Amino acid sequence: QFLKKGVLTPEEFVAAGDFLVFKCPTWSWSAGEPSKVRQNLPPNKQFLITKNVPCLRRTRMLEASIREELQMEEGEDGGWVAAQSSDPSVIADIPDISGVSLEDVPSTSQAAGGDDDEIPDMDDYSEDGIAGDDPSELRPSQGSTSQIEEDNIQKTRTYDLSISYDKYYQTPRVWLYGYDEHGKPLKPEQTFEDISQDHAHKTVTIEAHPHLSAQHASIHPCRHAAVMKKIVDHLVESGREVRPDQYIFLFLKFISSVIPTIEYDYTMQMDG
Amino acid sequence: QFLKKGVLTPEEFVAAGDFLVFKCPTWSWSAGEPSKVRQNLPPNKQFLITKNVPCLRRTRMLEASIREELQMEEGEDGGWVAAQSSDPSVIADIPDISGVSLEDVPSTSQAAGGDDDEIPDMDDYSEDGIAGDDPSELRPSQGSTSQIEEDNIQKTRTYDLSISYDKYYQTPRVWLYGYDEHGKPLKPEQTFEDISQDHAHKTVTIEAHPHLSAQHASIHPCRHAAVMKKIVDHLVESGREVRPDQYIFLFLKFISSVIPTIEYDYTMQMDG
Amino acid sequence: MQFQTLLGSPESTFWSSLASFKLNVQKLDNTPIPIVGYTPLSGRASGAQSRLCVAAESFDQTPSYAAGLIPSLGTLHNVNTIEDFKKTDKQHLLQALGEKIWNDITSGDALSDPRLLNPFYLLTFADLKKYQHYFWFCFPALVIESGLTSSDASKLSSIMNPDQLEQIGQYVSPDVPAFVVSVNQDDSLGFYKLGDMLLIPRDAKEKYVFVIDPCSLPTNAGWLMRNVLVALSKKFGVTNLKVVSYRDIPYKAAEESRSVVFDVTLPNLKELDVCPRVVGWEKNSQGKMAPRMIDLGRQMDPKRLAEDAVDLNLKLMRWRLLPELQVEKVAGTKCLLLGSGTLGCNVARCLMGWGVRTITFVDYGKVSFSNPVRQSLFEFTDCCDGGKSKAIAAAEKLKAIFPDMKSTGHELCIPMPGHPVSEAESKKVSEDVTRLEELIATHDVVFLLTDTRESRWLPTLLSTKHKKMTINSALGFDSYMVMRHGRKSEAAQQRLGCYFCNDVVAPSDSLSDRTLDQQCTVTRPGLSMIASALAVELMVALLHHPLGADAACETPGSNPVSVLGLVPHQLRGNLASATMMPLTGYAFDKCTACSDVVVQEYSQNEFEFLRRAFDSPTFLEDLTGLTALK
Amino acid sequence: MQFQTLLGSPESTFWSSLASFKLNVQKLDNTPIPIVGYTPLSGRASGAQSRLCVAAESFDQTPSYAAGLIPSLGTLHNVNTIEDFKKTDKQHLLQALGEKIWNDITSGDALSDPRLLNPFYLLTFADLKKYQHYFWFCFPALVIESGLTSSDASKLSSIMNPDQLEQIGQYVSPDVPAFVVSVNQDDSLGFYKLGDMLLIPRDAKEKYVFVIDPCSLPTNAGWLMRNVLVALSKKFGVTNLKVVSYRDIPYKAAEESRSVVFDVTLPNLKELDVCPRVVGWEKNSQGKMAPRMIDLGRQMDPKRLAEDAVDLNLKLMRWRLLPELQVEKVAGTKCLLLGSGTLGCNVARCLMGWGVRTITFVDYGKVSFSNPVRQSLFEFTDCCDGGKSKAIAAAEKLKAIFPDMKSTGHELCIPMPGHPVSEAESKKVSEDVTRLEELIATHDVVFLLTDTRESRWLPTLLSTKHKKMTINSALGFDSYMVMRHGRKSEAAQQRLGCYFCNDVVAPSDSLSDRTLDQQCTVTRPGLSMIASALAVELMVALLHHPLGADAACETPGSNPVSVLGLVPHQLRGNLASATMMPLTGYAFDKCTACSDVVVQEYSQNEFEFLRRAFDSPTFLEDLTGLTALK
Ligand SMILES: [Zn+2]
Ligand SMILES: [Zn+2]
Repeated sequence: QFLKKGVLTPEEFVAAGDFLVFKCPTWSWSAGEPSKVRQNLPPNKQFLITKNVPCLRRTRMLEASIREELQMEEGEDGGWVAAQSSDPSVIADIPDISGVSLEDVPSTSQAAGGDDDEIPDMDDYSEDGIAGDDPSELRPSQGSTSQIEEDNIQKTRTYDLSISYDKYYQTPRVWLYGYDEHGKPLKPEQTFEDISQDHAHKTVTIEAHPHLSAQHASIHPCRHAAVMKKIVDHLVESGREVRPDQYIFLFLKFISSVIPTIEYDYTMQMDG
Repeated sequence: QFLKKGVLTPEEFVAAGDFLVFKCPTWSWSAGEPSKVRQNLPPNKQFLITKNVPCLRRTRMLEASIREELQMEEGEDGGWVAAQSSDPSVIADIPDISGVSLEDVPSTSQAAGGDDDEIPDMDDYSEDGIAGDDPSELRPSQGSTSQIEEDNIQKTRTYDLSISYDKYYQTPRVWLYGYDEHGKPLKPEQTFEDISQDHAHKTVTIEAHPHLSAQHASIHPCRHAAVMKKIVDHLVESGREVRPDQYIFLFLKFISSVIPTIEYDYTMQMDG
Repeated sequence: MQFQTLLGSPESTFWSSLASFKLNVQKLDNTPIPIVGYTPLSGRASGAQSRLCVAAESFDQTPSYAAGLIPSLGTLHNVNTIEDFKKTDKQHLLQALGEKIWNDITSGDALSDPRLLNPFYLLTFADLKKYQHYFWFCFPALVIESGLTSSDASKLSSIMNPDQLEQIGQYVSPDVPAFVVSVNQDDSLGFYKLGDMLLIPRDAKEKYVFVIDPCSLPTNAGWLMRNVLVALSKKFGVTNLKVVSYRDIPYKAAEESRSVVFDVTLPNLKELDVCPRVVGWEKNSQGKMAPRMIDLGRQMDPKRLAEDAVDLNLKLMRWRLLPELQVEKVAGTKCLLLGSGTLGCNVARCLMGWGVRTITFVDYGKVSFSNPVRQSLFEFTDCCDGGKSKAIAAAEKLKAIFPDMKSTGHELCIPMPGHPVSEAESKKVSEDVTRLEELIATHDVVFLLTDTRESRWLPTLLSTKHKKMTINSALGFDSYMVMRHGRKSEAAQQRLGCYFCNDVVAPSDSLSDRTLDQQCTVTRPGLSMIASALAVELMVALLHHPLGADAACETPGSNPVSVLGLVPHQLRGNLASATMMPLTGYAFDKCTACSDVVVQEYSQNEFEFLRRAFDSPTFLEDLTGLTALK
Repeated sequence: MQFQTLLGSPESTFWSSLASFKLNVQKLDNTPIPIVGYTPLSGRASGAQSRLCVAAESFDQTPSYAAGLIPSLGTLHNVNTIEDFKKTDKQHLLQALGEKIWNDITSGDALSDPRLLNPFYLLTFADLKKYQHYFWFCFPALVIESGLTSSDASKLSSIMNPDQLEQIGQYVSPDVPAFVVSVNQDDSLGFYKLGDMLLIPRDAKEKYVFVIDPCSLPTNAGWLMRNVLVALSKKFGVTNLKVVSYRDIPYKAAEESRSVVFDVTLPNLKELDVCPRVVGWEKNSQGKMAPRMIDLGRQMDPKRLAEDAVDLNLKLMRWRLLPELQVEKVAGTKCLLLGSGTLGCNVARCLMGWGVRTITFVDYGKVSFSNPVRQSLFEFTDCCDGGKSKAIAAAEKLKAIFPDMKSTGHELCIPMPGHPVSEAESKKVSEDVTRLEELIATHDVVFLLTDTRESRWLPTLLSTKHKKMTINSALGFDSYMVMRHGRKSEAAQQRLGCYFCNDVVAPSDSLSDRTLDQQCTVTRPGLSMIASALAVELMVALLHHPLGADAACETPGSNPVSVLGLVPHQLRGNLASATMMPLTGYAFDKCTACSDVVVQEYSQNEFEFLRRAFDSPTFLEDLTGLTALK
């Protein structure tokens, strides 16, 4: 299945997850909310998660060079997100995607912008009477050696990344939950800033996490299998052996083209 | 309006109603439920009502002879219930009614038939200890002089008839509520037995009474104006004078073709 | 002499007023209250039972009843429980009512106001939840044990001339139900109260006691006369009286009079010191001494009202427009909807519009926040807390729309070719297949409305096996398709194709035919309404075709057999080009879903066969011979 | 020497777990409870702020955090009201926390279990209705008032060789955040608990105090180190120490080490008998001593979630399929629906599917029992107790489907030609006209969906006057019509007709054109869905046409200008014949509804003009010259 179609059984998913956790202990298995347990996976291995993954820059600050990783995926049908139908009796299909410009990023709507307005003035709650000087305290804006690093601190977001198993598509599915430099959850528009503009809004949606009680951004798995198959074909053609338990590593490598600035851990030697 | 189109203003309705009540005191004005008062009519003259109108026979026992009253109404378009459209831009229309046979009367459905099943056995409540002989009591089944009269007693239903004003059609609208010989309300199917088979189900519906809190059978007013116009034209042609306050008398005469066995009071001399 | 009993007759408006009086005014208090009923004169309804009616107006102390309705003073005792109703001491009550009349006679009050001679008492219990109303009328009458006889009746019009009758008609007032009339020497009339009977001049030709009487029997008088006779005998010791049962509606005195005269002989009660025996509790229609009950559920229960209204609406369509319409057949058709998304919701709504009562949903999803704006059976609250099961929420909603619906939802995942089943899942999937097959077998029409192509494979196979009418509807971005599957039958004609008959690959190739996916496919919102409506209308037209699902394909221009018009095989439409086209396709003998070999294979090997199809993408192609064609 | 503060960082899962803990376990009890947070090592995120995070797992007493996340023992004090939050004595609390640490140091416990040196305290108040979470972290630290200095940092890898780093990586355990390492004569390493520091052989080359440190600054150590230094000075009187800020994720020791070493000088605290001054309440992002608040409404409030989901769904359509789609333009279109029957309900649902937010209903009727099965915005309960106003019930239902809708209902009777207005009604009718005109003027698109022909006359006139896009939909028994009215504009092209342009009689002739009447007309249930969908899709296509309502008529085969396809003038379809046909009709200069003379007459004489039209059936025909044509 894996080699032929780029899909994974639940058992293979667990094996590949175990391999990921073994090789990259920043990833761990999670049980998720008890009410949301899926029967086709072990109760304590419902999904994979890695927390506090730094994301230092926005994707629009990223040069095009990073995309060369994707090279292997560009086949005759124009990239992995393009849909195709070999089936003549299907009436309609997802047409090829025309290029969507950066301007197409949805404007932060009133709803989103209105957030801060509702926050009561926290000055009402400030208590200047507490404690006094602290000679040993380094305040956040101090201590950086350069402007660049300070910028990094200012813009460093962190993401919790998780990987669930999508029974329908028989592939892993990636979920993102981001925080800004103050630890405040990112708004969907902000999250989209960390997604490759080729993919933002086309394959990324905000949905309820299957195992947690919050809305996460998710890379829709509808083309995952096709892409994975191409990646595998590419590797096989170049003479390498590919095992199912490496699936998630390959998968994360591919996902890194969608979220190039989120620095999660997936490094391993392909022959490891 | 009356002579030209067969319709009536609310003011004319009140005048015609006053005339009816004056001439036929078995009719009276009613205020109806306070919550349902219509502003276009005086509060104490919301609708006309006559109670306990006897109905001795079912319409199917009635000879066709009674229909001669309707003679005047049969024009080139096949009777007053037949719809027509002189308007070419209206797409669809109510087609002419094909004859509907008696077999078409809806069967008493399970819902209706089930009624009596739910009634608890009233024997549980009987109290034979009360009172004794009554030498002066005539029981219902006694005392009739003939089988025919006994049949009549058995089959005599009574109806409460009321006439409301339909603002939309600008005509009176007739409502019926019937009781069987035991004073029990009639079921809709039973009521339909007292409606001319030419009209039952075609123009009679069961609806909420506009001024009372019960469902009544109602003769739908959608063709009333057209028929009234024909009646008026007929009278005028034969040289009689017609006044708006006679409207309801003429109307009740026409309604008697729909409910021929319900012996409500509408007699008056047309030149009265 | 015998007197016709009264039939206590509550109007239905009485019960609704009683309900609101109970809920808003009386509440738990159950003190008896005065009410005013009426007795209708029989008018032309000769031979009918006399009645005493209570109505909404009865709660008014001075109701204005129309001419011909004689008011009657009564007491309403509405009790709070059926037990109270039962344990009320009726005999004691009756005695008290009788003694009240007796006292009013002896005091003379009743002769001044004869209404006091004819009170009624009404004991009720209203079960407001079940709309059941228990009631028992009492019309107390003082018994004259013996010696009361009368002559045969003569017509009043044979005794009095039209002028006299006219005078009487003008005198009569509904508030004075009994009075005395003298015929003077000059044939003029004198009118007297009962109590003033002795004031009639000695030289009067005749005197008549008039009682306004609802009785219409030619040989008897009505109940109201009884206590009048007792009163006159007790008060004045009379033993012989001419009494008139006055039956004419006053303003109609000009009509032929229906009133009759009796020559009555009665015992002298003047010396009687104690109240006579009292009777008066009404017997029920079986002649038993028991209360009656009236069930107004159909009139007052909103659920019943809704049922009747919905039924009637459909019957109107038949009666007014299409006498051939088989309303009951459509209503009785059991529909299975595979998928409760935009199509499933709209198909269900359209089926309800046609009166279909049995609708079963199958879906595996939960209602998500983006669903309600497009899926017409869901609301915001269905999405909260993780979302309700779509199939179950949809079924519940149908009942909320129309309580009489027989709708159920099954949370069930339809297994698909190309989606291998692991050992662990095997049992569950096998059970799901069994449930699905049972559902298909027990319904009449199967609608394929899922969001993917391959999820339609198994239902197509199963409904082919069970020879069910199958309607299939699918959406693209701005185009739609509605089709009916051909049915295997003995009919000689060429069988129409199924959804998969045009395919040269098995539906297992899940990557290339994922275009109907719920999340990745977006369609113009209007499409689902159009495709759903056409699907249902096609079903209803087929039901009206003598061959049903076996009907041959009809195309525009041909003469429809069904009264509801053409039954094409497929309709394909496109919003952008404003077109809708019928298409016809015949069954393919290598079809991966409906061909004989597939159905036979399934019938023999059942789940084992399915599992191979789920697991292997080429198994079905090999089986049907598609592979060889490639 | 300065230490980087920690940023207290609750994950969003923390708040949802807190909510369920509060609702299901703690309820009104507000005793502080132990929780376990974690401090993530910075890894590659050099320069980022150090954090202390709390998550759903923090409620578990032995959470299994992944590598790189160092557990931290804390106390959660969730109070019941914002007042409790405010009035909590923070200074007193801080002092107590400090003394606890001090006591743990003097007792030696903290040197056996260095986790005791770095507790945290979290004060919270969760407003569960508003999804607002107030919180204030305290990271208590004992202050060394003066004398604490350090050298510049050196890289640990410049001091230790890879083998040694590897050994350290293997020793490090997240449960022991501080320990001591000796470098022996043979360069082998010795590992000691803090409390065993004195056991290090005298001859060791060097000893290092290791603190697992989330700080990634090259020049500073993190907060955790502070109390470690105080403890060692108090316990052992040390005044000079080599401390390692250990920053490497253990299994990644093979990577380039990020750990740094400081040479620290500190005062001897051995003789200090009282607890030093304590600091630790976190400052907010403005540097003020104040709590923070996080509003998770958008993440947790179902209404906000629904908004986002619905928005996204439409944007997906644009992003995936039609980049030219003007989602915001459609969403911002204000639609007025005249009629809330089957057409009105389905049109509203389809508009919602397109994201339209402002929908206004006008209807005069009440919901009756037969409505819900066909009118998709009503349910059984809407019919009870006499029935809700249709317009208002429909508007309410839209909000129940999607709370963000701006929907209103107006119970308003549209006056009609041929329905004379009496003096008594005149004021009311005039007001109704004014309201209707205001509604039309303040909306962008007017849908004519009433059940009669003549009720469309006044809206046609008014929307012609106000140059509104007007969509008209009407049903027969098995046929439907959808059209857009032509709009008066400067554009040179021939104007398209309105609903009345083909008529040669004014709509006043109420007897012959009553065919669309609600009660007397029955239609096949599917029709309304089809006509409603086509009406809305026509509107959306027109909105995407550069000329909008002025667009010329397009017929199949022509090249559509709108990205959503053709914008025909009329579509007429029939279910029985399975056909749908476009038609085109142009404006008639004697039209009784849209001709210039009618619009002008209305503009000048307003209600007086209307009243004449309502009263007299021929007035409009005379006015437009239709009479002369006859
Ligand atoms: Zn087939
Ligand atoms: Zn026009």
